[in-house]
Amino acid sequence: MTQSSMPELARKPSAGFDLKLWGPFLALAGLIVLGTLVNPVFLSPANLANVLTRTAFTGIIAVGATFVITTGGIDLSVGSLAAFTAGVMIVVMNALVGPMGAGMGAGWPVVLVGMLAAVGLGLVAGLVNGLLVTKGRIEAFIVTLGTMGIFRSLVTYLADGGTLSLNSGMRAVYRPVYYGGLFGIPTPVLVFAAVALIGAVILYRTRFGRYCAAIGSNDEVARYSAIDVDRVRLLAFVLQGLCVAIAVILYVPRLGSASATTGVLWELEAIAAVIIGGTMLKGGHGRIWGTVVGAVMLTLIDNILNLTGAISVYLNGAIQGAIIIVAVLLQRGTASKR
Amino acid sequence: MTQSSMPELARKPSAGFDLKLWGPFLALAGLIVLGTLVNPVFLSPANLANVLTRTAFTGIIAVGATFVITTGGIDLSVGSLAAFTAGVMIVVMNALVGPMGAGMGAGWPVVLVGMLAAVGLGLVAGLVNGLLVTKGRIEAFIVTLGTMGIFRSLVTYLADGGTLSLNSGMRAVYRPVYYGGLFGIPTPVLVFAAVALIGAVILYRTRFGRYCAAIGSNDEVARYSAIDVDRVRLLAFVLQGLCVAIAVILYVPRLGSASATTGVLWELEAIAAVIIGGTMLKGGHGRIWGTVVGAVMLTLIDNILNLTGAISVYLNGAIQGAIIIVAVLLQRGTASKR
Amino acid sequence: GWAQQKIKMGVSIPAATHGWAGGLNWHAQQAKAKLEKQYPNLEVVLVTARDVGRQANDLEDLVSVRNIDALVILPFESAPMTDPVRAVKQAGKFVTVVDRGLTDPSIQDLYVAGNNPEMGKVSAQFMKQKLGGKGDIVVLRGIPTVIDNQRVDAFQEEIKGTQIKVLGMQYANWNRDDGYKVMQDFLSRFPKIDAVWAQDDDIALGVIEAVKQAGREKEMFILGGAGMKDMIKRVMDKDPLVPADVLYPPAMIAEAMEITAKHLVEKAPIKKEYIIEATLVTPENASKYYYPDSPF
Amino acid sequence: MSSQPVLVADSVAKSFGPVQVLFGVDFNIIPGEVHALVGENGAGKSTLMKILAGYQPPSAGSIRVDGEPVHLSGSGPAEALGIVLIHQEFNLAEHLTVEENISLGREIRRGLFLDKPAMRNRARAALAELNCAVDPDARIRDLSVSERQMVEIAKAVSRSVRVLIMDEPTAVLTGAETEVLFRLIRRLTAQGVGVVYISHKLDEVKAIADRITVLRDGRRIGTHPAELLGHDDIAQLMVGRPMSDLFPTKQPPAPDAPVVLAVEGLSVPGWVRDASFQLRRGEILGFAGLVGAGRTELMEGLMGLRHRSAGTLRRDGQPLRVRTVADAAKAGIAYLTEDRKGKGLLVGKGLRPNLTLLALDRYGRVFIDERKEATALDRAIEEFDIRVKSPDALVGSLSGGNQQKLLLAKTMQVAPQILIVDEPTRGIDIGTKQQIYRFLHDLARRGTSIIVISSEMPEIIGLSHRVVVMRSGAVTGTLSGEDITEAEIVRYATGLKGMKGIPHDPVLHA
Ligand SMILES: Nc1ncnc2c1ncn2[C@@H]1O[C@H](COP(=O)(O)OP(=O)(O)OP(=O)(O)O)[C@@H](O)[C@H]1O
Ligand SMILES: Nc1ncnc2c1ncn2[C@@H]1O[C@H](COP(=O)(O)OP(=O)(O)OP(=O)(O)O)[C@@H](O)[C@H]1O
Ligand SMILES: [Mg+2]
Ligand SMILES: [Mg+2]
Repeated sequence: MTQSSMPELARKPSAGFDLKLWGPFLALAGLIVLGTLVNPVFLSPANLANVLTRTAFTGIIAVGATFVITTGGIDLSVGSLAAFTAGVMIVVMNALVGPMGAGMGAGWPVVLVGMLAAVGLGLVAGLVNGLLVTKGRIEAFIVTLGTMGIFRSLVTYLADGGTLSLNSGMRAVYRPVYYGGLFGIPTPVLVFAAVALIGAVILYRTRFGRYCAAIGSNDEVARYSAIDVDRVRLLAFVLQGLCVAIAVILYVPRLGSASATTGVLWELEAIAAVIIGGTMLKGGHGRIWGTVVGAVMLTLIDNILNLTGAISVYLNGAIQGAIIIVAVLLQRGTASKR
Repeated sequence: MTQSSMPELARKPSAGFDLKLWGPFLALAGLIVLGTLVNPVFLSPANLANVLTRTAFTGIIAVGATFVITTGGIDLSVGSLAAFTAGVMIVVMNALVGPMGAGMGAGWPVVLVGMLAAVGLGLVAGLVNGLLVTKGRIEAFIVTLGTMGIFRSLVTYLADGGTLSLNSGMRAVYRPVYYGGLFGIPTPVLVFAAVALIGAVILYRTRFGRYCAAIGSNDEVARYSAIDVDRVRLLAFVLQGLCVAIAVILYVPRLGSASATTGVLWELEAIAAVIIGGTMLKGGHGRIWGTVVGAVMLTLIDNILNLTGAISVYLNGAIQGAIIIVAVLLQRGTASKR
Repeated sequence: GWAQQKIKMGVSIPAATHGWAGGLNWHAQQAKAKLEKQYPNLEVVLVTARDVGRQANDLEDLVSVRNIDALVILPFESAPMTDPVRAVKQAGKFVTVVDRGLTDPSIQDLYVAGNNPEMGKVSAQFMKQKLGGKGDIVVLRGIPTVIDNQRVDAFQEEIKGTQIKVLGMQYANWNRDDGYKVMQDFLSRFPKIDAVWAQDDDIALGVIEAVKQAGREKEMFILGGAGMKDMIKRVMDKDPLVPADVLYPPAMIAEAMEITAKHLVEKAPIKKEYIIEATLVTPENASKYYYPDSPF
Repeated sequence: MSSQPVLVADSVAKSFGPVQVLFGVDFNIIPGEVHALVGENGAGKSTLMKILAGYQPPSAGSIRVDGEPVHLSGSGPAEALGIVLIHQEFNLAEHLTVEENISLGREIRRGLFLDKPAMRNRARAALAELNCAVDPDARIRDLSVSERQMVEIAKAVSRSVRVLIMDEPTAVLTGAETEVLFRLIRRLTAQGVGVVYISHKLDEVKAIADRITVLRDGRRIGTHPAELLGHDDIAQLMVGRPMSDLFPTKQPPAPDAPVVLAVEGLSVPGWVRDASFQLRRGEILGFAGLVGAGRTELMEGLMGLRHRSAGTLRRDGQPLRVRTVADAAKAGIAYLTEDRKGKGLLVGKGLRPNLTLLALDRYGRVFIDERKEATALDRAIEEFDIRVKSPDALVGSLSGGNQQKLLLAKTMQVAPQILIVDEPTRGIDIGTKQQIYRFLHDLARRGTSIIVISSEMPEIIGLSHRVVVMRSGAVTGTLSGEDITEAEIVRYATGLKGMKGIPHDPVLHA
């Protein structure tokens, strides 16, 4: 049989405009139009800066969640972990402020130690979650449901049921990390962008990122391809812990406090951002930029509702829910019609 | 989420003692021993009756969730739906109490109408969730995240931000549904047992149950096997709605009210019960009796914590979390060591 | 043995899921320690619940397995907890209800409470006075519950007929972060705000940060509520942003526990009701309400 | 071919729980040779190969590489030694792209980061070697089984390999692709690579093998130079009895037999354009074509499994609406998929639920009659000769051929009047194949109409009363009687005959 007779089979996945790929971005654009219609203030730089800054916390956490979910896992403990980490960070800084002093000179080292403590705790917590999932062979859902309760409890205990507040001298030093910025862009937004960028590079351009998707798609195949499945899974949880720590480092200077209410339901928000962004809940396919858009969308919906007085406050949740569904319906709908 | 797609062994359910199968029951036995050690009163019939009665609400919901999860879906809206259904039920009954009267004679018809309203609403809500998932082609996670907000909002709106309370005359009529019983067994326990039994029969002995498992394990295979995948998925959500309605019918006579805080986090509890019971979050394999045990375990942990005064109240959550992990770790651990 | 003769007092309160409830938990634990030391034959059983259903469960457990003699309860919500508390009463226990009255007051032996409508009213009165009866304000509410409604309704009732206009009202869930976010958006939405009624000190702290960030401290003042130490301190220090606070002290649980314990152990006679007034805290009286050691 | 064996299995045994499937098997591979391994379904071929490639540890016995005993604790170490296995069952991550799968575990990096262009080039080169025009950026789940098989082969040969083990690589490939593969194998052996070749297509074995080892019931029956064994000898060694003719004598239906199914102008966007054919009562209609001709897609479109853009169906002359498989089933049409793992069987479930899944309504209206199911399973095991150690086994633990038999049994549960089988004997041993051919033959004689899609030319030729040939999504010709010859089919399939100037891209208008 002659070779020339082989039909041209090559199908290009990139043929034309991929609505499945661009769906989240279109939905975001739709929301922005809606916001502008509701209240022109929406487009003011101050409001946009507010929105993006707020998104930073859950957004950064959601970047981590993208990895965990891509491997086919789930992490319910991130909100509690954020609260616990914030609590520990404050306790550490308050404890150091005595010996090291809170003056402008000595302040930064204390903040740095606090940050290190946060990062350390985040990594350890991720490691614990990851080890229980991989070595303990327990479903990620159950492990992190358990640690969710544990971390939440620990911060309540640490705060004696109340609120842990950062020493006011320290706050003055630390404040710029949240309220400052570069070229008019708030620091949290910059950090969020950096985390997302690094996340995207890791997910799309490194072996680890590929392995995450491979494991989520079919862990047996991954194992057969000589991938250390447990290690990759573990690392995804550790990365998630690191992201939580980074989010907390930005969060603490905002209000300078942590309590049992800190970070409640952040896990749901982070997971929602990831899924809205087009990552599959069952794993196998992760999309960092989608996650970023998903996180921004969720904040935008809140913001838009706050900018209008037209609706009974009781119905805010309903509008939120409806917008989420419609936004995703539109992007899926258009995508499937191709 | 660590199960592999390629089974290692031809598992004979009858060959010896299957720890994977019996794990949840062993963990339950362990908890009972722990409870007895902590406080011998634990084993008193009154306490056991209390525990089982309490389990009924989330237990019944979890039976429904077993179906949804078995098909590979998830339903986050059950807690809010329970609140909304309770609200509507109360509003309906209160509205009827005028024309129909609340006397002992006229009371029961009103209660019946209320129950019908609850069941109707549950079915419709399940239908909406199901249609959005199947026809809308949106991930169940997002659909039910949206409807979760919507139902919660609607009950808040209905209650005007406060609490909806059942007319006291009606309460007197309705009370026995929760507080009464047969042969000393509380009604909710009987209903729970019946729901679980029917659920088990449906899941294990009917075509629908088979189809649920088939779809969850590979929906393509199901489609190629002439199964109407969308219809089965839809029905699973409707069944879930029905279970929520039944739970609400038992719940309303207990506290006689509904508010924005009713049923908060029940979804998490129900899903946790299902997963602890050995159903796979990815779908394909459901276990009703496991779910029942999981639900009982979760209530038991609360109960045991109430039996001892040894621990700081702040740490309750931590103990809970740790017990959940350890219980599952033990059952999985022993199972994998075979 | 003597352990059997111990008097058991059950205390059921909501878990520390927001600032005020955290204060409540702290005061309850302090009181427990203090009372158990003071009365060696008293055992205080403290349970916390994160929703109504669980609180009802707790009551069952307190009666059936902990075998308490008296119950001090701060109901999660009034209406749903009425029947479960009635069941405790019917089991022959002494019942003290704190803060949130049951729908059937005849159940309780003792009622210790703050006054929610009063709190809204006092807040409104202060607003009227401080604004001179005229101005634009925004309101940040708690979570949708009866208490929240009582406060807000009384507030609105009180400002009726004045020229005070409520520009916007949103739930901030008794939470600092939400207070911050909602206020940020209010600030974007309204170019001129004369005052903020935050209703709760946790929310108020978030509001303060948002106002500061927008650089609009000069434009408005903020009225919180509850009596959190940070806020009392600000009032004491004459912070122009926080001219006053309205008291709604979580310490009421301790008071209720003390009265109940005293009655149980010493058979001391009691009044049937102790209402803690919603006192307006101003720089003049602030030092009286400042507890630097409390976590709240 | 004088050199020392690179890879040696020394009395290897393997048990799964209480079930022993290999009994002290010796096996070795010499550099530059093609060593064929044949045996009945469930003989233990795949298991032995998995042990050689490190996927499973042996229960007893040892593996030696270059004379040194090794303990392969996974496929990683085996690959490091140059031992690569192409799985019988697909071993690709569905959500990943072709390139990602080919590179999986062996990514090329520049510094810390992936060198995607390099990997894409490598993938493209590997595919080009196989004459396979799949886009490296296509996702696996969008590919047909034959394309997946090519990717699987490309994945294996793109590694640095000393021993290449191929477990039924051609089960879903047509003659053309098989030719390409054989050229590749010859090139590799010329470079000194040792190849183990497992196949149930004995012609192929004869054509490519230097030595042949026969396995029966987990025991090695013998190893012989290929030139000493004839086709029939191999078959006899395998099944342990002499083989008669593979195909029963054709008994075509009468020329005026009623047309039970008429397909008119059926199009499946992107795959099939304007296909028409007719099927008579009691007829076996073969469908031939190259990989990618669109035969599978045509049938899936017919069954309501794919979106159709045009086309009408007539059943016994009456217009028929088929929008779902259930509609087709109601009209007495059943389809056996070529993708048994992805679309055919639930590998994580037992035999019983799999067998009855398609026809569950026949096992009770509301409640399932499990006894009836069990009886049906017993019958199916008997009728289709499914070799299973325990009826409670999970389908995933069956050998490939036995899974295929189960799939066939499952499809037959609905007792269809029109049976469409897509690669029906994929992975089935010669003995059973004969049984299946006889089965299909008898079915047709009793009035069932059968469509057979097959990549095995002898199968098409030996079974079909008429043959429809497709190319690039279009029907190019229909052959019957004496015209059914390999040469003629190939002419139509490659476009030398049939349609003038076949456009290369005729069906992509959606
Ligand atoms: N993981 C497993 N668990 C239990 N039994 C298994 C497992 N894998 C294989 N077997 C059994 O081992 C035997 C040999 O299977 P194997 O796959 O090696 O056969 P094969 O020769 O490759 O057959 P085929 O030609 O059908 O592919 C079969 O009876 C099979 O059921
Ligand atoms: N005109 C065309 N242009 C591009 N691709 C085509 C065209 N026609 C067919 N194809 C290819 O046809 C293939 C059809 O799938 P498939 O290989 O299953 O066909 P088939 O006839 O069933 O072959 P087999 O069963 O042997 O694999 C797809 O890979 C598709 O890319
Ligand atoms: Mg095999
Ligand atoms: Mg095909």
